[in-house]
Amino acid sequence: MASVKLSGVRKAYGEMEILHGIDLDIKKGEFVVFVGPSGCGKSTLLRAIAGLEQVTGGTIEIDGIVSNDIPPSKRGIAMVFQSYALYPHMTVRDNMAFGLRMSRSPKEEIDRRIAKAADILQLTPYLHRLPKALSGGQRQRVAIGRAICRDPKVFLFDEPLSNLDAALRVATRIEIAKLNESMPDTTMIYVTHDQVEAMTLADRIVVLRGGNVEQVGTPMELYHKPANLFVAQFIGSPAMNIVPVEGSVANGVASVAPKGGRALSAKTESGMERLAGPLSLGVRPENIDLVDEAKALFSGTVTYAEQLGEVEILYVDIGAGEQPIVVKIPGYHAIERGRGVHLAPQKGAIHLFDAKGNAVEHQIL
Amino acid sequence: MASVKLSGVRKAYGEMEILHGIDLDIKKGEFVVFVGPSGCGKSTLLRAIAGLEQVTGGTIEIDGIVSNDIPPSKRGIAMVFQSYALYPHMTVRDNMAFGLRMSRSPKEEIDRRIAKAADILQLTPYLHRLPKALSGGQRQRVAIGRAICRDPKVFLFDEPLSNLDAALRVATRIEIAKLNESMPDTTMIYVTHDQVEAMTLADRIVVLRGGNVEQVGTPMELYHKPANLFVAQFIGSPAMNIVPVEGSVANGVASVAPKGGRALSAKTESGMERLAGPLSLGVRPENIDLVDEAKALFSGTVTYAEQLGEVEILYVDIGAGEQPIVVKIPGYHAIERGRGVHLAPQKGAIHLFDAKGNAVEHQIL
Amino acid sequence: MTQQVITATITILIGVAGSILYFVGTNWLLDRIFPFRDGASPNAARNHRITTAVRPWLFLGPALLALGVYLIYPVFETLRLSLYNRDTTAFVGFDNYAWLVGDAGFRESILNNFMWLLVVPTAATFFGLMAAVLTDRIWWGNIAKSLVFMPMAISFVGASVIWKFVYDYRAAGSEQIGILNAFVVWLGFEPQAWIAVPVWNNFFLMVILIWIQTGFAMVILSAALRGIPEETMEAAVIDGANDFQIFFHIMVPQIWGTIAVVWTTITIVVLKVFDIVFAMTNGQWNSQVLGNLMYDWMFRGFDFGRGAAIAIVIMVLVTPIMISNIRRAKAETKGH
Amino acid sequence: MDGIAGRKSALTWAVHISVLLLVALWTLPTAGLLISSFRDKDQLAVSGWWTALTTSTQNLVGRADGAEKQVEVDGKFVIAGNLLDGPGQTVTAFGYRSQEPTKFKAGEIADLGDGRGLTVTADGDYIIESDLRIEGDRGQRIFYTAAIPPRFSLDNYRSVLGSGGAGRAFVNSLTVTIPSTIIPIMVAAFAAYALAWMRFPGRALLIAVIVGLLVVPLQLSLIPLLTLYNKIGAFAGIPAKGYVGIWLAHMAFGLPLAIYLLRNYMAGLPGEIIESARVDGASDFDIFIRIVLPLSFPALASFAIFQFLWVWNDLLVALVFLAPQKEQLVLTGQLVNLMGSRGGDWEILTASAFVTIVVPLLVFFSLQRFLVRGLLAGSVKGG
Amino acid sequence: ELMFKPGEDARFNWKSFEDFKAANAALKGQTLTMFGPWRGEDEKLVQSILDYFRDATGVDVKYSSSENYEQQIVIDAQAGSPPDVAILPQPGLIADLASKGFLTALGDDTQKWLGENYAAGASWVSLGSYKGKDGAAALYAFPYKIDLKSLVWYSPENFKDAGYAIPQTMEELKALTEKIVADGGKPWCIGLGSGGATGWPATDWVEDFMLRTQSPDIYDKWVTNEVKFSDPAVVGAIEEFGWFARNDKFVDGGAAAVGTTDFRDSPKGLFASPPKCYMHRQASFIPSFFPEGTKLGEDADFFYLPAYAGKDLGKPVLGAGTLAMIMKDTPASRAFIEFLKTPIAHEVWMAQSGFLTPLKTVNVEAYGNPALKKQGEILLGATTFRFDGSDLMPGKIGAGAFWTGMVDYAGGKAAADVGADIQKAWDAIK
Ligand SMILES: Nc1ncnc2c1ncn2[C@@H]1O[C@H](COP(=O)(O)OP(=O)(O)OP(=O)(O)O)[C@@H](O)[C@H]1O
Ligand SMILES: Nc1ncnc2c1ncn2[C@@H]1O[C@H](COP(=O)(O)OP(=O)(O)OP(=O)(O)O)[C@@H](O)[C@H]1O
Ligand SMILES: [Mg+2]
Ligand SMILES: [Mg+2]
Repeated sequence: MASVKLSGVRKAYGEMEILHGIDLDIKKGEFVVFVGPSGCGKSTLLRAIAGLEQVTGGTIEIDGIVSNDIPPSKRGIAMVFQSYALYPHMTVRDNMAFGLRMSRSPKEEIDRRIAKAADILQLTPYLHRLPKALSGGQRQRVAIGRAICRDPKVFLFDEPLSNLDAALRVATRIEIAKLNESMPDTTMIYVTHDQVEAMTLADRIVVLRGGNVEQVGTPMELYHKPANLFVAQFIGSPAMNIVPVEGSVANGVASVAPKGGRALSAKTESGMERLAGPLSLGVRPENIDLVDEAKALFSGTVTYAEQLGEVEILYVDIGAGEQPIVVKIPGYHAIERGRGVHLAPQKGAIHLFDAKGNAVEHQIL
Repeated sequence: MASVKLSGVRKAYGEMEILHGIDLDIKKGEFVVFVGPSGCGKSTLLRAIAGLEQVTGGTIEIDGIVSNDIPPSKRGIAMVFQSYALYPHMTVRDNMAFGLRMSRSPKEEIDRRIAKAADILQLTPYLHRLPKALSGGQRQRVAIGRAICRDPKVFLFDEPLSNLDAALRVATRIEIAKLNESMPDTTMIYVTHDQVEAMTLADRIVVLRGGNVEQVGTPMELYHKPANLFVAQFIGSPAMNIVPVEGSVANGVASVAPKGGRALSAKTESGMERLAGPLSLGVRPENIDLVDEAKALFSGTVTYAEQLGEVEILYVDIGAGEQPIVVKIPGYHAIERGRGVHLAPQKGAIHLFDAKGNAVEHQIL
Repeated sequence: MTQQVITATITILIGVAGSILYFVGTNWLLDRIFPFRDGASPNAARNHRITTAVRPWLFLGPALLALGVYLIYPVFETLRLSLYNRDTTAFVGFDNYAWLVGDAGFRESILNNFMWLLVVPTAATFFGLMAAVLTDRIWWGNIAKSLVFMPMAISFVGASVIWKFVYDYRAAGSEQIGILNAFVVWLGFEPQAWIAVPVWNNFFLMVILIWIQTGFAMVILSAALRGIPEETMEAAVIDGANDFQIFFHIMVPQIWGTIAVVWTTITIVVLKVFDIVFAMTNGQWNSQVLGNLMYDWMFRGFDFGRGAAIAIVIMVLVTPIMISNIRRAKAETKGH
Repeated sequence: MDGIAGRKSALTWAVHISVLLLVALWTLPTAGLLISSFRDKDQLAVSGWWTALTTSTQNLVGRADGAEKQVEVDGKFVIAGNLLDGPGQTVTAFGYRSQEPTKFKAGEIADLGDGRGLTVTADGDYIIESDLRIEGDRGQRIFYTAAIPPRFSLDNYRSVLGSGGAGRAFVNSLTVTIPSTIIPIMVAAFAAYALAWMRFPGRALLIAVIVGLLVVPLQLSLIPLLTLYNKIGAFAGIPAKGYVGIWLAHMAFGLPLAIYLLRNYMAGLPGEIIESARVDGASDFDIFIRIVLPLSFPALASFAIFQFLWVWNDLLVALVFLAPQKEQLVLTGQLVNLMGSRGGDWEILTASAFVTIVVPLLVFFSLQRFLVRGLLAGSVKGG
Repeated sequence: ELMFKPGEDARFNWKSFEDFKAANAALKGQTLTMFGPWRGEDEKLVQSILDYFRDATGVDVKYSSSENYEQQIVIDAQAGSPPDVAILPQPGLIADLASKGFLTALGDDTQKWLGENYAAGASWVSLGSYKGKDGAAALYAFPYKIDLKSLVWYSPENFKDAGYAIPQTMEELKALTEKIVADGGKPWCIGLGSGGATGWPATDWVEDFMLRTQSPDIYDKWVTNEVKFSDPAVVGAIEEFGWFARNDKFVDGGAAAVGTTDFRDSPKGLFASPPKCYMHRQASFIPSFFPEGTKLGEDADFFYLPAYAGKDLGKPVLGAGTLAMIMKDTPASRAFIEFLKTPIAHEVWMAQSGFLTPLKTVNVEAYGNPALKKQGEILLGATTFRFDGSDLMPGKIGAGAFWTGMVDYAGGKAAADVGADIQKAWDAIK
């Protein structure tokens, strides 16, 4: 029911500015995920939207109304706090019922909604307990339950699943997704560190860094077309491998080559000169194949290998003082440490970034 | 330096028993990860090992000494609490220094260790801050830093990375792994919900469920040879698909078939009769291929598809009121909802479980 | 004068240092005698058991000793006295209590005391809570707090003069010097001798104690209020609770324990109340209370037996509160 | 909560007004005392303190100079002078008989008989003119009605502060009060910690006993205790009355409340922090000193305020346990002694009330800082 | 620094001082702790007396007082740390201390001396004699510093302005009272308020009327409750008080104000303009509550509360006072009692203010002002002297039930009921 529009939102604690002017336009019904390194200001931004922090600059519009001075309770939001913020003196049931009681919902309605939320979150056996007698994950679920019991225009979730086990997390994630679908008008803003969550839930992802928006886009845009080095490395796990390369343009074709490595030819429509000089080449671990020496762009030895069952992650030292290259190969190969391997990035999956770290659109020839 | 041995450890809160007799033998220097659904007793078990909970039965031996009555401070442990438990009136530095001061470490030593931990955890700019001026992730890092600053015989980590972003999480995970390697005698016990963490860090994984140990084994054992349905479904994300099948034995060969589906032939050495009757067939999403109709074991329509960039997850409804089958296929395919697909599990990756849910060793012929 | 200041400083330092020394010293000693630092030593577990058993008593030691000598011993002494005659020369059994039951003054006091018990703790806690909560939200809150606190800081003699200037009564027609009567006259009513109107005068005396004790309640509750995790209040704000709802549903329940403590403390002050009644009416005009009655028998009547019996009654009245506190402490113990 | 948006609502006004009202009600009586303390002793009993704030019309009695001051002017004997003793006052009416004090308007001439006439002008000048030499050694009484503007004096404070030994009494009071505040806080804090966070048999009972002890009337304990002191004093050959004795007494009398308040507060601290410290290798002693104590500052400070105040304002215990002579006389004792034996010197009381209140208020102000908000913020999650 | 230099002022009996000095030189260096009721201005006065004792003996006298001295003396005595010498105004309290054995008998010599040297010596001896722990009566307390109670204070000029004469009999006093009312004035200011001691001024009224309506013998029996409070004699005395106090027309502020007006405030009405009242019955100490600058004998004066002409009871005088007693028998304490026997110990205080003495050997010229001297003369001229009855009664009555009863009476309760109530209270402590 509500769109959220942030224009130049700033927030400072004392001298220290945490948010440096955030512009963001969230359409009604959209599911937006905030991601970014720890401490980049996600929670602060969420709290600012909720009205829990008075912003020091800019405006927050909810549903087209400038809401800077509208109290949180009038903004039509529900929020899951990163630290849960459960009411310690109330049972789980009462924690969930509180918001509804405040809005004078009829008793049956309250009971119905609590029963439903408890069911989804597998909290039914704990409804009569106090928060202090719950496990970490259970507390977190109560916090989620409290939010979804209400019927807000905007949902704000601050890392709501971080303490849940994988199965429950998937289940809850799906529930949230369903919730989102069943309430097409409800806007959801969601903070997470979990790539999977971000990718699966988001209509759009907002990448924050040090109080600035780095990129906004659909998950696939971010994954396939990261706007800059930071986003490229931040999205995807393990992170994209970055190798410094030297580019030189000749005859309308650029040639980029890692130090002492084979050169790739590339072209771009956004001004060939951007492919000259020191560049960074990025390639995701899952886009690197183990190949014969002949086809290899890099060669090195495996310094460390992780078996995850379905895939294996290799850390390949390519020497020259570079970061090891991480390679993710499907299946179980039991590659031991110390083995020499030859690596080639898949052609379509090569990213190039200029000296400032901004992505350069290109085709590898 | 320390082995940890639990024999029949029980813990009850009032009437309610949370741990039902846990036996576990952790060798010195081992890295053991506890996993299990939220509320299954992981934190409780950790707290019992730390000495924070008086167990109601059984014994806890640390380094061969029955430690039930030894106070936490004398057990030579360090612990990261799920809820951080930072000292709110101390700066980050003092939080980390506290344990060292308690053990009367020299000042330089304290400074050195704090500097190192802060560096690893990227906390250096925050050393002078109070916890309340930190973000969730930063608080969690302080909690970790506090533990690794000390030099305990046993490390206890309760979901230490849940609030960290992917990059930092990987980095910290690697640091913890390194720490583990650099201190081969230090035993680590680690609770996590993150499969990747569990898989990558653990020497052995302990799967808990409702206060009981379900299986103990190396990550690969758990992944490839789950002892029962629960473990099978718990380990791996998305979870293993389970399809009820009917088994019948004839001529020393069992034939198992999903309802109205093609039959597979199987053999086992653990008593063929175990393959008769209702069984469950399990196959991990990543072990299912999209195949032609002829080779398919199941067919159905895609009800939902998630794009994660490197892989795509399909939810395939195979009808007959069963759970949809989840399929994880590498790459980006943009398979739309509603498309009909044919699925076949990879032969070596089929798991069979008897009616009680216990795994049946077998070969698919 | 400087000499005096120096001696004073030294005595102060000795006094304070002495008690610090006790705690540090005994704890050090305990760890010395029963070492268990290195968990390996064979006696470690035993030593630890001993130290955990002993240490609480080290911590409690001075307090228990002081309470024992200064309060418990006198309580037993009082109990003994209550069974003796006026100058403790003959054992009289329960005569003093029997007398109490029949004494009109005692009945009046008990009745008045119950009135006090109903009104004062409730009102003082209520106003204290109001003051604590409301002053937290305004910029001049600290000043307001200090002003509300002031009655506590005024010595009792001062307070009695203050209230003289409030309740003073002059005949109708002459100039009133008590502000209450001045106000009443200004409104066009007859002035009243407030403290001399039976039954009602109790309330006018109660007002004084409420006036004093509100500061106490405010300070203690203010400390408790500030311990409430702010996030819970933020959560409630988001849950759509208005300020009143936050106050009643979120803040009050979280400091309920402290409210109970404040209430209990003031209740006990009321049970003991003596100086207000003593200074304002000395129990005349039917305003007698137990505390003053006891004082009266002890130091006016020199009847230690009866005085002690009244004291025992006062102490017995507190048992319900003790029981509820045992309950609460037990419930807490279950929690952790 | 401070940062929450949109909180400047009508409610804020309601809050301001309620607090104002509360404060007004609570300060009004004290304000009366304060104003009274600057008033003249005789005025206190005859007019309300609030009248001292505005110009008031008062019926006063003055007396003309005696016969010896008369001068002969033009054959008439004249006594002249002024009745008023301050600027800004005006006389509106006067009289010479007590029954008719306002018979004449200012400026009129009153016939005193015997050929004597009296007039008082608005500025207070009076003239008695007589045909004959005026006899008698007392001056004529003159009743007059005057508008008196507010007038305050520091006399009451002068007499309180100027009395000999006030300085020493002040130091004595501090000598009694400071250790009597600090020692019980320490003792109580340790005990409260044990009762809140250590496990031992009989804990709940002990808590209840302490609550019970709150009710023990002080007066009851004085005789047994003083007897004990005397015995110890006689045994050890030291004076039974002294500072140590009173410290201990004040400590013990303050303990039940201190333990009760502190235990309640400490029990509310998040257990995980304490567990965390245990795991960090801290002993109970360390935990108490480094974790619990700093986090209990609000409770410690509030108790300190009260204990300080009680001891500071106490007289009874001081009189019983300290030698009553000047060397150990506390401020309250000093002030009470300033009042006459029959205790009606309200002007002394009013001023001394404000002299004694200063130190407790300072203590309150300085300790109020410790009643901080959000001390526990950021320590644990999960509420 | 001595108040009056020895030998300089002829009014003083310096010889007694020198003699005392000579006899007690051996005490030098000893200390004497002393506890008394005097504070504020009074303390300065008592110190000026003690200076002479110090000067004469070299004893270090430590005097102290407190608001709660009654309570404190009990505590200290019970606990075993009493002062060496205590001076108290309540015979009832002294009796209690004596009966518990806390006091040292002053001996026959002193008893004899009192009988001989105090005017109406026998009554002073009996005032200071109590039953000791052994049950035998002995002299335990030495009367020193007397207050007169039966005084009516007035403003001579107001009387003159209105043309009133000083009444010589109770009948005249009542007539004057009614005349003042007829003239449109209020005759009396009466205030019983006294914080915790509210009611006591009324007991003085009743005692005065007991002495004026009954024989001293009945008074003595009343004080020991041989005559009951409910006795018509007592009830009658109460009602006499009621004649004055319970008539709205007679009292400033009306009868309702009597109970709550503070006794310290009540005399101020005499000096108001116009006067709020013309007469105020109160003891000799009351001038300290007169407005500042009031000159005794000129601005304010007193007359003896007259006796009934119709009753042949002479001129009874009611008084109060303090008594000194030894709580620790030391040479210095003994010497102090001896000191009190010297005229100089009386004269020095007489010469200042607020001190009356029945000691016959003092020079009455030493009285510091005419008013004091006049009081001294009343004291010496009394045909009957009686000590304040409420102070003689047990504390629970004299400082309890009696007060309460009087407050109730002022509030409108019937005299008979009040008497019965007080009697009931008295029965309860027997
Ligand atoms: N104080 C308590 N009283 C009663 N039950 C409790 C108490 N503390 C925990 N429990 C219950 O014990 C069970 C185990 O809790 P524990 O904290 O060990 O779970 P966990 O495995 O750590 O879960 P999570 O992954 O959610 O943190 C939970 O069901 C919880 O509700
Ligand atoms: N009260 C405060 N005073 C000063 N700085 C603060 C305060 N609260 C937060 N910060 C700082 O603001 C920054 C942003 O905090 P925020 O909680 O928004 O981070 P976040 O993105 O949510 O991080 P995380 O993922 O770790 O929760 C952090 O660097 C933090 O240290
Ligand atoms: Mg955050
Ligand atoms: Mg847990």
